[in-house]
Amino acid sequence: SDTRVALVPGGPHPYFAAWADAAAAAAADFDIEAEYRVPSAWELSRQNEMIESLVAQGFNAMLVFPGDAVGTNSTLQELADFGVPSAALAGCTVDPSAASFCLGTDVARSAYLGTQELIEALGGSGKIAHFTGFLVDPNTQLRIEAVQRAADETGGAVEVIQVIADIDAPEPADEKINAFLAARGAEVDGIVTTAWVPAVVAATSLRNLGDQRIKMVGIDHDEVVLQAIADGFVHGTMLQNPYGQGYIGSYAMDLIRQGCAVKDDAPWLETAQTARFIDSGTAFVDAAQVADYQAAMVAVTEEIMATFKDDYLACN
Amino acid sequence: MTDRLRALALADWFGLLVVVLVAGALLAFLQPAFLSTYNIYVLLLSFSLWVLVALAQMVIIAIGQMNLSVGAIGGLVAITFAGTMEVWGLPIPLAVLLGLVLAALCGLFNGVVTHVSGISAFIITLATLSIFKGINIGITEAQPFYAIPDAVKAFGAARLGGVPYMLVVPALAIVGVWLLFNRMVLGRQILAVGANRHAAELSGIRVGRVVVIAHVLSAVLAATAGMLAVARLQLGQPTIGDDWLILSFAAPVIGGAILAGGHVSVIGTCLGVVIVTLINNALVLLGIDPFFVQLLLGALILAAVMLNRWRERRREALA
Amino acid sequence: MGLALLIVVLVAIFATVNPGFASPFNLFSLTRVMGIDMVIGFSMMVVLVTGGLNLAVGSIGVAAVMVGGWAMQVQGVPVLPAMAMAVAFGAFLGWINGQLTVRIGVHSFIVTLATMSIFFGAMIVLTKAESFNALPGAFVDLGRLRYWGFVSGMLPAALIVGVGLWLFFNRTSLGREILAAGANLEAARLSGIRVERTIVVAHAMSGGLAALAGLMLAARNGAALPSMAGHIGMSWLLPAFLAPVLGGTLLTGGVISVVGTALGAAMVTIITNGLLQLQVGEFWVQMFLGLILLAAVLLDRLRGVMAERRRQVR
Amino acid sequence: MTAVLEVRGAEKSFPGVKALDGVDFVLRAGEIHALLGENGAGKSTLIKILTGIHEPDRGEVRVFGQAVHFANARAAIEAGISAVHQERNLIPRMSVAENIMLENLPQRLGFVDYAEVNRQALLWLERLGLEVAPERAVRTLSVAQMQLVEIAKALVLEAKILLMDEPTASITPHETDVLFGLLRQLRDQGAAIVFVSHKLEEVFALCDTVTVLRDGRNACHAVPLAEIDRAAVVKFMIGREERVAKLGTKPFDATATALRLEDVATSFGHAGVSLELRRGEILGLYGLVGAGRSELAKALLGVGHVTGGRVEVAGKEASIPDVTTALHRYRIGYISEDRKAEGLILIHDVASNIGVTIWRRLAGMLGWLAEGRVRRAVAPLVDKLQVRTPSLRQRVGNLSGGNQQKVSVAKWLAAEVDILIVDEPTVGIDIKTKTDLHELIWQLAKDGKAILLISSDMPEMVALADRILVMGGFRVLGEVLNDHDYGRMSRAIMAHIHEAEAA
Ligand SMILES: Nc1ncnc2c1ncn2[C@@H]1O[C@H](COP(=O)(O)OP(=O)(O)OP(=O)(O)O)[C@@H](O)[C@H]1O
Ligand SMILES: Nc1ncnc2c1ncn2[C@@H]1O[C@H](COP(=O)(O)OP(=O)(O)OP(=O)(O)O)[C@@H](O)[C@H]1O
Ligand SMILES: [Mg+2]
Ligand SMILES: [Mg+2]
Repeated sequence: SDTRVALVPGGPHPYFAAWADAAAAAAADFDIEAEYRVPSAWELSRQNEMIESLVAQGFNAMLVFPGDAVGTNSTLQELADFGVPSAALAGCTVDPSAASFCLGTDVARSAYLGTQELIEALGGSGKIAHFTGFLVDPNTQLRIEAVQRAADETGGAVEVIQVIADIDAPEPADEKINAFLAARGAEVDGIVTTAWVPAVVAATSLRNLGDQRIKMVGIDHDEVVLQAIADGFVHGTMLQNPYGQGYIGSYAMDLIRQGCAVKDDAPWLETAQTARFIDSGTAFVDAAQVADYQAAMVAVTEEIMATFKDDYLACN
Repeated sequence: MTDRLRALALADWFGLLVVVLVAGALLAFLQPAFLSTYNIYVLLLSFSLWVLVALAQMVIIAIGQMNLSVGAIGGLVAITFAGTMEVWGLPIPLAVLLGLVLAALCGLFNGVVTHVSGISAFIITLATLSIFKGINIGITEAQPFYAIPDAVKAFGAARLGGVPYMLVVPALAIVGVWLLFNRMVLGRQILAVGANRHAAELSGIRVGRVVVIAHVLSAVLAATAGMLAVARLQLGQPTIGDDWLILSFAAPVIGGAILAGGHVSVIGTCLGVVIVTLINNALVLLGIDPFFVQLLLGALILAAVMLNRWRERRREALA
Repeated sequence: MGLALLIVVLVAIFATVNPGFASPFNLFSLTRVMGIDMVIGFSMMVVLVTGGLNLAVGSIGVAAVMVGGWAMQVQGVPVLPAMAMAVAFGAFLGWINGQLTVRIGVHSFIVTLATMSIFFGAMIVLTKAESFNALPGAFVDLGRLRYWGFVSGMLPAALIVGVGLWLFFNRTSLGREILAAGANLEAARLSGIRVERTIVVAHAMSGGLAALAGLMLAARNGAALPSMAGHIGMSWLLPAFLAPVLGGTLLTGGVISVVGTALGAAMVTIITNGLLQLQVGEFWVQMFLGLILLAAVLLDRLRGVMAERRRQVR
Repeated sequence: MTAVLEVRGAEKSFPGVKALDGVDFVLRAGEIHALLGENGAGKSTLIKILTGIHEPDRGEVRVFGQAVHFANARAAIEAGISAVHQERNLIPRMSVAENIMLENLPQRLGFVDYAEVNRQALLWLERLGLEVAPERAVRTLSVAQMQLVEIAKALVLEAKILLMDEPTASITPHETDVLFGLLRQLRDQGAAIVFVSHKLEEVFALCDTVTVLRDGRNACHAVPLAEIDRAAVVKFMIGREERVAKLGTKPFDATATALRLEDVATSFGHAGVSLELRRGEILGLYGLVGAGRSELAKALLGVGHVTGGRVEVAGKEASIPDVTTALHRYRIGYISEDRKAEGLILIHDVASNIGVTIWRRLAGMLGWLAEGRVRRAVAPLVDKLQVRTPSLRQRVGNLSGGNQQKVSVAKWLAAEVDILIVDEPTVGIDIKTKTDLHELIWQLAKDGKAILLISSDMPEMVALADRILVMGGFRVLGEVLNDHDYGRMSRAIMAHIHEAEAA
């Protein structure tokens, strides 16, 4: 088919590496062109420029990790005006949006579930800390709220004693997380991290301290975090499914290009951001499953693929 | 003895020292954990890294230029250091050497292009920032190198009470740079070039050579910081260095360096780093709501600068 | 002007190598980014002439836009007055920078380093980092404004601002005084110029222009976003410095080139855009960007040197 | 005697100017060779060629018989040439000693040996009679003191060839005498010295040979000074006879006080300064280096502040917080002695430099400043002072030293103030223009302006001033009523100074 879909992350980041593989696989499996294109820096305007230039190059479908959950909408709207369908991938845009759907992780739910796992590991009570990313990222708000909500639901048994944000770069993250451990390491019982870098840095710090008392729930699949889970320094991590997102997303865009319409009455999930959410799968992985964590995700991907077309699209 | 004290009180970094002491005392009072061995260790760790970054910039400020590529060089060397050990299995000393050589080449490039073209280093290093960072991203595809040898990791985590082993490196650098600017001909020439390039030229100073050497030195210091960051983070992160720029200027300028060149203070720069580190530490230690962190950070920097300035004025009035 | 020549050459190359480059869609998005980057460049330029700099451009831009967004969306202020409010607020923040610089008597680098955090931090506290995404259609349409099918309304807007600035610095006493004070503070002071006032005015102008750039970006994004300029407004610093410095504005102050700044911004946007269209390996774009930029400034310099030679050998 | 330095057919062009056009020059061991010419004649350009700053477009330079092409200043130093340049070239934050020794800092074990630096520098400071501590930062010195440091810096190299471009421009006769003694001593030891100056008395007192440039060409070439007289030299320089300033008589109203200081103390350390300046009067302020004259002027203008006593302008008590007020409210102007740092904006053009004081006045609605109006206001002054510039758009930094000085004077003429403080107005100005300038200042006074003349140029003082106040150590030492007799006046002035020294 003549579908040329581009997969555009927010910027260079290890999380999205699986998109490249997914794009290659989708290109082969569905006989389309699918390319993974990375903006040179993690900035909304760079991403916008990238997307615009991709359209000028003839790409006719776009899968975008929104550089800003609100700000990306105007670009997607322009794509739509120009006849280029798009969808939000990995993270969602805030409604109203021109994105056909959002296939990704419900960030709030993931943070909420992760915190619940942590609370369970703590035996239902204790003091926890939350390390997360840039405050200006709307997702960060959702995560802070979700963690707080999970804690509140214990009726005071669990208390979030500190939130540290804006630590998406490794050096400041190291500085602040260790300062936290210095000040309140004895007091805190659990740590939940909801961004990639803080998870990695916190895992390393706990390992350096040799601390297995503090329970930590991380996010994503960085080797450092996985290894720390295997070695007992980290309790578990909230996985996302980047490969599945890229693969299913490309498949869906091809179908839409070929005339399928997105159904209004599909089994959409509703999140804080959008009413057209498809969960690409979130899974909690602890020491027991860490060895073959990918199996869990492959299963989810296959499950979504099996019914995707019938569930979400109306093709003629 | 009183003479010594007087001289100390007249030193241009004395105000900063007062700021540091006051801030330290206040913090210790507000949060006893501030003086815990582990927190001291954490502070010294941050100091170790940031002071190298700041010195790397300070050397270039001294010649009246700016080096926007300190972070990019640090990052590139960091991933080279980690990558050559992981991919080629290079022994640690060789990898360190390779990193330093690479940095020297980057600095050489900055210096030579700046000097030969006569274009301001600001533009050249802005372009090379993009080049070095681009090579970094191109090689790593934004993926970290994980296989860091245990010896490096151990070095990054080892400590003697509150003192990290890592501190040795910046300590040597501080002494070296201090000697350079206060006791060595090359350092004095760097300052002369920074203060008045034309006059320096007329005094027979080889301006080109001095500029190039300063850039090489800056790059090597940045590289050292990059490799320490690898040891510290136990991971060859491609994003190492992304956040250095602002601090690299802030610390020397807080420390009394003149951006136009010709005057820098090594001790002042160190104190500048300490002040910023203390503020960051305080914001975590006192459990500040993340929404207020940025606001307070700025306000505290401003307060520190004003306090220092106020003391300077008093001194000027007295002198 | 060497930059103009370089731009023509670059455009010619890009247009031949990739036909997509000259498509109306691409030209529209290109001119839009160009216009915004020009105004960002201007906002830094007006402080650079005083020999200072303004690290807080991004923070001011975002803070002012959030005020404008709040006025439009929450208070229902009509579009134009709301925009004026935003610009005035930006100018006010700039005025604070200027006053602090003059009063404390340190380099504006340090002052704006602190205020970039303060302004941004205050904005985050007040907005809780929430965007305003239901702005009036009239405002959002400004971002879609299009002339002759391919020129974004942002470009003419930026050019008008440029003409205004040119007139200000070349044809008004205050503008000339700012330049004089920027070149040699003591000499200007002894010539009876109120040098402190020139610094404050320059900073206030910078703030106002940053706010304007912010409004343009907000119109383009269709929303007022706290993340518009990145963490503490840092993603604006690159275009802010790049355009004026490439265009020949001296970091040491006293020399300004409005045309140069506009051309500098144009060149960088064109290089970026053109490069994205060439199929370089996905992770290597940034390196090539640096290389082309370096080549461009070296070429420009070479041309300048040659021209100088020719002028002397008469 | 052998020629140690020889220049043949040197040419050098700058955009819009041909600074040197086939100049020949020869310098022999054991002579002091005067290089003279009007402002912009090309003297400094020649010196810059000999010190590796400029490369000649054409022509040959031989040093000790060898053809040389200096690529940079270092090459010239290595070839045995040392120079005092017309513009100050010191590192402000470094100490006096380090500045002097910068070419060749003594080292021990790879580190700078500061004890040795200070020791060697002190030697030369003493020989020059400059009493400042070698550790003192250069930026705290006065202009004249800096000039002496600059001279020490050149002497310390003990080069065989010494080029001095207006070394005496901003020092007083006292220091000049000391310097001349030293130079003669060096000459007698075999050094070859080039001496550039606009003060012909000095040239005749010191030099053996003279070469005069006019419009970048030789007006004369290596003529022994013994063979020609002052009139002939002047004729070589300006192409005609010297004209004596016609100052005539200048009656003034002794009751119209323009400026009165009563027991004034300042933040710079002045104490008990009283003076009265009347409209139409030229009041001279004389003093040795560092007497505090310039700083008194700055305190009055609001750069420093008056901490005690009473300042009256036009009979009313005045408090002047800043220069803007001084200029616009009290109509006081100040021509700075330090044109590079305080007088001019070197990177701006002639028109903006002169126009800066009147932009406000010329501006129309909304501060609109029409270029034509500025040009029309500025151009007559450029003509009047004969500023030699290719156009009003030339960068002031590209003008010759003397022409820069004229621009710095012109801007205050433009301002049309009532009280004008002129600080060393004729530093580096050639004799022709100096005469013109003297007439101009005289005329200004005659037209009713009050002029406070600060000058270390005793002949100038005696020629222009109505009364001369002698200052020293930030105080007024005494007053001399000028009868325009040079001998008597200089003795009277020096008597006040010695009296104070004795006390
Ligand atoms: N860098 C330059 N660029 C352009 N023109 C220059 C430059 N340097 C000197 N000139 C011009 O060359 C001519 C000779 O200047 P030079 O400085 O040699 O004069 P001078 O004889 O030393 O005069 P003065 O007595 O005023 O110092 C002048 O017209 C001057 O304007
Ligand atoms: N007692 C002193 N202590 C320190 N500095 C002094 C002292 N006396 C003079 N000076 C120096 O002299 C300067 C004051 O000289 P000012 O320029 O006002 O003198 P002047 O009479 O104009 O002499 P000059 O011919 O040197 O310009 C000060 O800046 C300072 O550097
Ligand atoms: Mg000269
Ligand atoms: Mg003086």
